[in-house]
Amino acid sequence: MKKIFVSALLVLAMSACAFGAAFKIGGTGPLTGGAAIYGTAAMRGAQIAAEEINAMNIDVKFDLRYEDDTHDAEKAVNAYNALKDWGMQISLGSVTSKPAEATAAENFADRIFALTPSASSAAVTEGKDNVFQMCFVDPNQGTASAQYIGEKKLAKKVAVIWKNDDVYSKGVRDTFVENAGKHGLEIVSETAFADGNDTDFSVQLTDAKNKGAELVFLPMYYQPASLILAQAQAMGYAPKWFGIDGMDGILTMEGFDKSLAEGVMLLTPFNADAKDERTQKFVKKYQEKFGEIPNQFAADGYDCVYAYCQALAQSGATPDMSAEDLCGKMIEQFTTMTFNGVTGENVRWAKNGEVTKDPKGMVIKNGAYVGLD
Amino acid sequence: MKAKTKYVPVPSTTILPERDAGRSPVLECVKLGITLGGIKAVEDFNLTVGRTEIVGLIGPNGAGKTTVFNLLTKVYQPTTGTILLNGQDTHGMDTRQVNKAGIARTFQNIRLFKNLSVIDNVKTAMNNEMHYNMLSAILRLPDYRREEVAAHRRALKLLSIFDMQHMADAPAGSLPYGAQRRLEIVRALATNPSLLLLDEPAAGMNPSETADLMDNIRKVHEMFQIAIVLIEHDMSLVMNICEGICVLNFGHVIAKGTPDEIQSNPAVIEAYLGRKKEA
Amino acid sequence: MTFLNFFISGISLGSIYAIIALGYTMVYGIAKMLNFAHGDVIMVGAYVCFYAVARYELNPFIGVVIAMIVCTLLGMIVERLAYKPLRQAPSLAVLITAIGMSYFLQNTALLLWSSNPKVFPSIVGRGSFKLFDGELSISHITALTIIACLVIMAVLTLFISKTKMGKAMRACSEDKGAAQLMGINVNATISMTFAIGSGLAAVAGALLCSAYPTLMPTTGSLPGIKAFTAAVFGGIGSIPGAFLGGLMLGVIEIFAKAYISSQLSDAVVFGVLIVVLLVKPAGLLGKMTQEKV
Amino acid sequence: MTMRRLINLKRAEARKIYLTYAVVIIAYIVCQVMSSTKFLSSSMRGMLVPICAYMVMAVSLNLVVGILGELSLGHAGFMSVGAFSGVATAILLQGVIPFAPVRLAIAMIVAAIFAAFAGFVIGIPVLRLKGDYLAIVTLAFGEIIKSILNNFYMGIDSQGIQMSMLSDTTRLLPGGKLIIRGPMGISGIQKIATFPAGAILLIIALMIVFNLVNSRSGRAFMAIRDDRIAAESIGLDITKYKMMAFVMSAALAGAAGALFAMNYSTIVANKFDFNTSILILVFVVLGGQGNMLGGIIAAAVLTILPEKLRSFSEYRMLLYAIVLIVMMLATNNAEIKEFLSRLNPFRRKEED
Repeated sequence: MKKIFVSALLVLAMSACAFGAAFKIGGTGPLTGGAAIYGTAAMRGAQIAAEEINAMNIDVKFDLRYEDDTHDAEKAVNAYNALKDWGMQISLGSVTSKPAEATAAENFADRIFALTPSASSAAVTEGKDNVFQMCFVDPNQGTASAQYIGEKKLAKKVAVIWKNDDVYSKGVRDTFVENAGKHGLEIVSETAFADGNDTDFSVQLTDAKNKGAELVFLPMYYQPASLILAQAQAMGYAPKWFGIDGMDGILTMEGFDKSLAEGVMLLTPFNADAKDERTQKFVKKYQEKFGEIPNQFAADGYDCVYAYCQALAQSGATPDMSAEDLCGKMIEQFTTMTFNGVTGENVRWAKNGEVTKDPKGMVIKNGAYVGLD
Repeated sequence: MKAKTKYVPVPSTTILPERDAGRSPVLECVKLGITLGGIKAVEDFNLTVGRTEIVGLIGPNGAGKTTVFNLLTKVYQPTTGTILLNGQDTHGMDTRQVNKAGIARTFQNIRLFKNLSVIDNVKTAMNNEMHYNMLSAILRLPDYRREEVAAHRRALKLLSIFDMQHMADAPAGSLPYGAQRRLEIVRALATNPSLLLLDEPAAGMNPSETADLMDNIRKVHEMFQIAIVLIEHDMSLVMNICEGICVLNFGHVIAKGTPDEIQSNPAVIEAYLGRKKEA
Repeated sequence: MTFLNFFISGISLGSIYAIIALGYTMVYGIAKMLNFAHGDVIMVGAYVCFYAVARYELNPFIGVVIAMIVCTLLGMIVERLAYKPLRQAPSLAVLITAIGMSYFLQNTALLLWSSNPKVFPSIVGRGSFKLFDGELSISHITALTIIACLVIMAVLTLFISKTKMGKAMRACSEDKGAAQLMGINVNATISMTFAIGSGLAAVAGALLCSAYPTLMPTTGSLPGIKAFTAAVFGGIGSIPGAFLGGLMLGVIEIFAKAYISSQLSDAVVFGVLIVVLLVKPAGLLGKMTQEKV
Repeated sequence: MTMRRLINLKRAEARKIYLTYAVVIIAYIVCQVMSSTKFLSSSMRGMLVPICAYMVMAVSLNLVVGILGELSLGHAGFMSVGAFSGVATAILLQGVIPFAPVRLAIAMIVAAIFAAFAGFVIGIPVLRLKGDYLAIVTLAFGEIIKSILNNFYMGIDSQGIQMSMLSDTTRLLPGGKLIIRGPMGISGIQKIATFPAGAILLIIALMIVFNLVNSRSGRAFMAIRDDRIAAESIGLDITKYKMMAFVMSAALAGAAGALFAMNYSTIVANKFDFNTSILILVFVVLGGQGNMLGGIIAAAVLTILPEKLRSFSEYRMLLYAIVLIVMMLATNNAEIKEFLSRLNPFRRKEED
């Protein structure tokens, strides 16, 4: 037992200090439990970025550490404190929204700058000057989706299926429903599901079908979405489908019948099939290392570390600075700089920590994303 | 050795010991019956117990003796008949209410609160005579202290009847068998019953323990002046201690009377004693 | 017709609950323990079946058989290592150990198979029977699940009432001590029960994931709890009860979603469970045992 | 003489009670000193309040499981009711009572009252059932509470408190504030829970439970646990005492929930699910049913353990599961116990 412990510590220590002075950057995310897929992806994206940067011939080096928060606010604060004990100087916040809200409050109190890859609820950044997001904030996704569907005249009658015990789903759904009318959409059916009854969607789909919805809006992650698509096909219901960034990843599920997702539209900042060099390099590396195609969480994690790299280099920060000093420098940088990453070009941040980037409208054709427009 | 009790008829077709004749009986069962799983476990059971009478309930195994106790204490609700306890119909009462009305019992398979100490077993049975509330208990208010002290004293006094005060703090489950049986009787007495039901109090005891038990039952009877009904297979104990005996077989009363009458009753000898002698 | 379609969906969901509940109820009936790891054995069965079918391209039914073998062995190992040493311990200790085992299986699966959801290939394809000009459709998998459920129920009932081993199981469920005195090897009987229960779990896993085809390390835990509820609903320990309870739970859940509120459907399901238990304190088909005084 | 005996009630048991208080107080002092001298890591410091909350939960559930002898699988539901009502109270009082400790105390009391009420309402049907059926119904109620709170909205504006179910139809006036937001729970909570407050709550919980156990009510609880039929035969009102234990336990859980919730800036109903109920049950069973000190220690150990296992990164929760199973085997299997005691070179002579 002791031996294992010591060797585990050694491995950690080696990976940590191989490059001498490095910025200690830490994040929490669900690495075990039902939400492990999101945390693991973000962590891996960040790892690849850190490795790439450390291999580059620049002054900024990272010592990255991720801690498990099992998608729970309490454990996230524990994980955050463990990172603090380790000496974290800048933070990647938490991967999922509710834990991120809890750790963001700690970040604010401790003056440790945070840039969360994917915690998208508005409450994460609300009232905190040093917490920033890499992903769209939920309300914006709802608004953007309603606007997109309305402007492109994709449908008039819309159904919404959302996850009733999920902050992310609820946040997007609220603003979507609120703004739907403005863009000439009529919400004819609105149904929900929750953990524990997220297997059978016949009721939700029947409701949408009977009320004549031409388009079904799915503000949720791709795992339940894949079930919805399969069940709709089985009952012969074929409306237009519209998803948000959480839908990304559906094509990479092992064993997924891609024809089910044919014609699904989604607004997502990341597209693993994009032809630009940056994305292709990242996707290739990720696949080599982990044997999977990265999803949007991985891309967000990857971009976060690069954004830090840029900000730290521009501000001339050094690893011997205190977290508080770095925090000041980072606030200055992030509110002024422009960043180009795999999840978007010309990414900018507002003072309140929200990101501005262009969501890409995508449609799935022949098992691959194709840009809408 | 034993003073013979003289029985006298009272107006309601029953007989009672002479000393209880002027007072209403503590228990009157009229046509009591119960069907369990389609079988009439007890049928047409009539019994009257005088204020201070000691009655034996005997009969072969499976005759329905314990079922009668369960009916009296409302573990089972009778399907037919009435039970009058101190003249009050117990119809619709549950076990707890019957106990409040005056019946206390022991069990064939000892049912003590095994993890509680001996004295706590007794004090638990005094629950209904304590009145302090939860708040007094949590804040240890004066009424808590007063009542607890009183209960403690009385519990010790009751235990001393059976010479058990020295084991007050031992867990009840750790007591030897005989002591557990005695503790059950003490616990029953602590509820201030007017009728005490003892279900095979001497089961598993050796002759000298049985003799002690007999003395103790007499002592209790004299001290508390209550009625006792006991189920027992030990005939010497029954014949010695009981003033009236009721014999059950297959759920029916086959004989009632004084020990002498029962001993000479041909139906009883045939159904019970007789068979036992052959065996 | 919508009503009928909902009913069919309910039956479809319910039959999955039923098949999981059979495993719960059998182990409870004989070993008197709530095996909370049962849901996770289902998950393992589904993964084994997934790998056999999707990765190694075996015939789905061979995949199920392999999964059954693996799960049976797993069930016996788990029983031997974690539950058998606690035969004399208080039942709560065993319950907690079962929960520890559930965590263990989930986390092992996470390490072995990663958290990425896998899409399970249906063992009978995705078609459905169309009735009334396609107004009503019953998917093949629903039909198969119900048939499987009925067959398993019939086989189990026969096994328990006719075979020597089955009789030994019943004896153990009535009174372990007396069974031992009658020369029944109680330990072997209980191990056997776990083996059968776990073998059933593999079938349940394959059917669960064929009907609702995403597979993750946590796939088994929530349906497991629902199925446990179903087993209680029908009267825990009763094999027809598990079947009935499962079906009813599924139908109630779908109807609650459709006609009351999709947001509160779980509250409705559990509310109905409470009402049923108040009216029938031992479940629909359970027997109330009177304590001997 | 009798009085002294009473205070020193059953010497062995009294010793145990005083030992429990002593351990708690000493542990508190040590932690407080270490914390204020920065000797304690952030990680440990961050866990002090939740550990206190879990300890109170363990004590509270022990009253039902260990003392009353009924299995409850929905205890987190009461914690949840307490957390939401407590936090909402604290938010409502924000402007009225500026002194945080008083606000916290009031919030915890309100939380206890709400949870006790929930316990009472649930108790009416639940307590008519027995054994595993009672357990499953408590589980069901835990899930129902979660489901309801996930669909509950509450806000305040100049016209008072507004509530709605399913969707936010509170229609707050401008300047109003939505406090409970359905699945998004409560955000922006002021973190006013402190370690001393947690320690005080734990001591109060222990006093309540110990004093209750050593009273007529406590004896009745244990009598019901040991033999229900005998308890009825001596005139105990089973339902009344079960209800009493259940409500008291729910109230303590509610206070613990409020304490817990106010240590984080956000709280959601999903936190208090079946898994949390089970976790608390694990504390109780591992610590020994009816053994308050054991439950308290188990709560601390099992909360700290996963944090200490962080160095094993992805094997962390796997190890946690193994440790849990091994601990259960070690504390409950006679042979393993014997084996372990032989390994121990400092083995004392047979205990009692």
